[in-house]
Amino acid sequence: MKEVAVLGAGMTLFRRHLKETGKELSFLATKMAMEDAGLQKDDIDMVVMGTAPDAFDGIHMKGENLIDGAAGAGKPYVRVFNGGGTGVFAPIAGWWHVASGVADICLVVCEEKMGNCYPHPQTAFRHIWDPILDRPLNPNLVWLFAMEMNKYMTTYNIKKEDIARVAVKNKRNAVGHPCAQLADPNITVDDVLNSEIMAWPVQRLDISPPSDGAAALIFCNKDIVHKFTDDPIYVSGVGWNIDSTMWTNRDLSFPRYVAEAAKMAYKKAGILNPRKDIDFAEPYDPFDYKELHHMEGLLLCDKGEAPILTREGVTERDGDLPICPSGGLLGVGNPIAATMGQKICELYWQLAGKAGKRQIPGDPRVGVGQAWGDIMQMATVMVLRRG
Amino acid sequence: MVEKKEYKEWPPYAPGTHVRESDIREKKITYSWWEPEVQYSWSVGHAMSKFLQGLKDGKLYGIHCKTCKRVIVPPRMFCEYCFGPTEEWVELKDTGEIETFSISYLDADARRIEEPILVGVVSIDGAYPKPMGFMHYFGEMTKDEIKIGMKVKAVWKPENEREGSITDIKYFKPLKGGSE
Amino acid sequence: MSRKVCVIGIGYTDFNSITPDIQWKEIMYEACKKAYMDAGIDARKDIDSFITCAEDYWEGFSIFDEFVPDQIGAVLRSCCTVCGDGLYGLGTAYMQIMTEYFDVVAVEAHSKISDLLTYGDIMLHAFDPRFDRPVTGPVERPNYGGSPGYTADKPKPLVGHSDEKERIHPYFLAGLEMQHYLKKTGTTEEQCAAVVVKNKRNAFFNPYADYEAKISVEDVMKSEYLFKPMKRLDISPNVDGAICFVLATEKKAKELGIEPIYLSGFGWSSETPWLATRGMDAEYARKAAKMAYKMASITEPKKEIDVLEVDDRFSFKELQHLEALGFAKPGEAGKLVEEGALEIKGSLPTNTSGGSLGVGNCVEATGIQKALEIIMQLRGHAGKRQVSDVEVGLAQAWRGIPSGSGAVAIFKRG
Amino acid sequence: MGFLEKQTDPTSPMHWRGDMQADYFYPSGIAGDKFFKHLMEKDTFLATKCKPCNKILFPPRLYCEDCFEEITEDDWMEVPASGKVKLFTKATINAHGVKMEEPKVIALIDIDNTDGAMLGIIKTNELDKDFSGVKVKAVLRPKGNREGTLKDILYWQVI
Repeated sequence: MKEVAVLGAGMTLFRRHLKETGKELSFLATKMAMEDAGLQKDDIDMVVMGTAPDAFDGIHMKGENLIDGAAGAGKPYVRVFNGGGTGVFAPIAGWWHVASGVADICLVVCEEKMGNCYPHPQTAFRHIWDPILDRPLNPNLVWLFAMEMNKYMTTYNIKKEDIARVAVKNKRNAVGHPCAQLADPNITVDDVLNSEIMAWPVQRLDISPPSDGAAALIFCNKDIVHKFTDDPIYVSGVGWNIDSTMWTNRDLSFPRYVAEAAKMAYKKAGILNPRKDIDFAEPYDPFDYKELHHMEGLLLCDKGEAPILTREGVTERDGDLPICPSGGLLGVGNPIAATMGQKICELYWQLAGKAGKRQIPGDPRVGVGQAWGDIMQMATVMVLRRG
Repeated sequence: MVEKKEYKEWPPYAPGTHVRESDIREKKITYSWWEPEVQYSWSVGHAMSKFLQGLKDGKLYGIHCKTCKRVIVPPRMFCEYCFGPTEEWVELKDTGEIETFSISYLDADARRIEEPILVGVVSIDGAYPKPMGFMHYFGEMTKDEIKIGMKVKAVWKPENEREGSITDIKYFKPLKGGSE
Repeated sequence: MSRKVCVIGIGYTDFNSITPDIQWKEIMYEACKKAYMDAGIDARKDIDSFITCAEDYWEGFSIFDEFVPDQIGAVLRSCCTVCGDGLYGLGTAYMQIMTEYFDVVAVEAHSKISDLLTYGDIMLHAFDPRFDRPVTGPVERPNYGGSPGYTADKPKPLVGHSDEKERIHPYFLAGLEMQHYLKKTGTTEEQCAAVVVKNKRNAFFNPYADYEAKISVEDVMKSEYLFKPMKRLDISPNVDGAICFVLATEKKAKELGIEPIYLSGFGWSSETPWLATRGMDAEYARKAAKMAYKMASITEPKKEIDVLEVDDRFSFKELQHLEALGFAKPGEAGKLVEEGALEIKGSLPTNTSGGSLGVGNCVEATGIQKALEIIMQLRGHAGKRQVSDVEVGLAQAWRGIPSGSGAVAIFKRG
Repeated sequence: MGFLEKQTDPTSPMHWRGDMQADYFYPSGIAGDKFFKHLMEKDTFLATKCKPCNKILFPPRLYCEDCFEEITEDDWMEVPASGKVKLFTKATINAHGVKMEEPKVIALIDIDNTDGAMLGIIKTNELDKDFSGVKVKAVLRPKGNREGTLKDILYWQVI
């Protein structure tokens, strides 16, 4: 196996609607990553595209349509997909292109244009449900997460205000992020608790917004990384895991699939005690309770302990275990696959000391990023380390 | 390879052009429109056929995986845990327990509604291990009464209105007098 | 590199034009179960990673990946979807095994295309929405299906085109490409027709094929022009079916006592999606083959490769792909088919399974169906269509209209 | 199928109808917006030049797909709304696979003074004619009625 290093990363603005086409967004993100790495199109061996449902962009075989924007014209190019998990899964696919020795330099591009779907991205979300069992009940996507959140809160006796703290933290963290859609330096827990109820227990400010956006990341083989940098960031472990489709037959209070994916990644990364060995994390936070749920899944704390850590300020940017220092999906935006920008690109920027206003104090050496997708069943995990 | 661009902070800029909803309405940007035709007719397979036919007859069917000692509902022809075939249909009661729920003020298209929908997962009595059930509506209870663990019973549509669909059950109502 | 990747199990269903009795999950289960039995492994204990190849709109789900794990044995395991042909899945499995994270990987690809009622419209949905798609017809739903439809409030779609009533079938693009190929190489329509005749005849000897027929070049030439020069019989009809492969390291294969068939070379490539600037000369196949030959250390493909399965969703594609893969000079593949060189007993047996013209077009399972035939040939299990003395076989896939992407895989007997 | 029981009653539920309907609006993009806004005012097209590749890209782009350089403001140029038929076919079936009421000639047209092409419908009474290499020009909607989409090109006409 070849060791894999990160050479560069880029991302675009995240907004409800962007004027650019998906191809153009992919180009803008890719160009930034190439500037970071000092590479041109010819230097790239292979390209991986990560983009979530075709039903958002409204293009069947969307991966094919995005080829030229992702510098894939004339190159080996493949698209991988697992719903919301794609944001971390695409870089995992980029990793195996290099780790297998098939490519020396692999570009990973993630793109999403949720604004294309009319009248609302929700319309596309209607079709993620089982057509026979669920769709006749006319479900709304938020129901799904409201049900999981309720189960989580009830099982561990968690208060709504402890969950709301996550939204507040992340929207404040996002203030330093130039791409952020929903940064808010003045937001309070009361704002979240008083926002309109969508599907109890989910309220307006518990949710990350749908967005357009793109992100890009470049990986290379360890053998050539010295040509580019003296202080490389390496991928030290990856993991992914899926649970059963039949979500109504599963215990929703704990994301077992996240734990399985994390164990796989930690084993490869040589992490024995995640709480101690990991300096910061970017768990997937499309809803505020998901950050807590995923911290527990990532074995960064015990079951039901994440809200307590949040309340105690441990997960703040200057806390002991900073969580979502980028501002996460709640603050920066949620263009499904393109959240690679907050999850994996951010890990790289933080570890390389390039995160500017968002930089975690101290000397972070190991970070974990995670995404979650499909119908509350898919977890993708990547661990990066410095040196 | 080319010269790297050095910036103090990453991302150094945020490429992309924000468009407001009003810009679209006022046609400040050009766009094209397309309505695809996207129609399906999924084969439901044996297990779901039997399940849907059961609903039409006012019955709930589960199926047994003897290897894993599970009575599965909604039924399937194979067990996802042992990867073997399932066998032996089991007629289940139309009662169960609320596994989790939500009180929704949104309809399927994210439009607000005044009277909330009570919806959640019901674990069906006789199926195991819990949680083992499906999603459905709740009725004849208020949003303040509903709670996880509550015993419920199906309210069926009249026989002549049933069509072999999950909506042949109108909703689940509180089961008076606790468990049966 | 010490690791070698080989195929240790294959499973497939019968291929049928419709499959009303089984669900999409059940058709996948059947192929996987058979492949795991073939390899002699326990689905829930011995497989480390699972891959499905699918596109959402073919299936009818916004996120098809959700509906995958149960029926392939992947619950609480590593599993993912590759949005590409089954051959891309094999390549992905190859890379996953080479990372040394996994020893055994299952790859599944299927077609349940009969569930989709609006195949043509979905394929149009793959064309560029700004510069290509509007040419094909009205932007508003033409309403020729009488569908229940979706009726949200929406802004008036600009100035309508009242004179347009229907949308052109997306296969027009194949008609254009065929014209380009015939003009550029001097290949004749009769030569393309000979491909149809050969493949449909080969399908008689393939028990799982669904479109076997004994027809003549004349019959093909007499079928109506749908997109001149493309005729009805030049087009492969759709079919349902599922295929599963189990790949493993050589070491694992030996432990299981399985004669390994190596995946010795693999390549894939994409051309630009812009119809305006794409070459239409199957450059994707040329590049993918170059990569695969290099990996498999093949210098003279014509001499070294014994049996071939190339994409033939449209009859001319078989000839075009043969040329792109280096088996004939431009314009000469047509002569090969006329001379009988591509027959089962010919010097360059091609699409012995019947190809897509004989088996049917199984969307994302097309390439893996080709790989399946190569494995059966290399194992010597191809019955009446068995080619003698086969050591090395090649399978090639194309992602279909309107893409310019494809993959090549080379298999060698151990 | 590996199951212990199979469907034997063809009259029991076999199919479930459903859809994935949604409607889509597609912003034209940075380059596309410029192209279509120009087309609303003028009777010509815009193209972009990629200097490193020495190619005139049509339809115009924000970047060159080959060298991946960004196209700058002064690389834009006006080209005539005319061209030469590169490939053409008479399409006879609609997206449902049913014979169309009126067959249409759909062509890939090399746009004059560019290295690009575009799809177009050729309006003609001679549906079976050989259009290879024939010069055609775009017939546009009357100014003022144009909406800034490809539909502003009504059809292509043989010159």
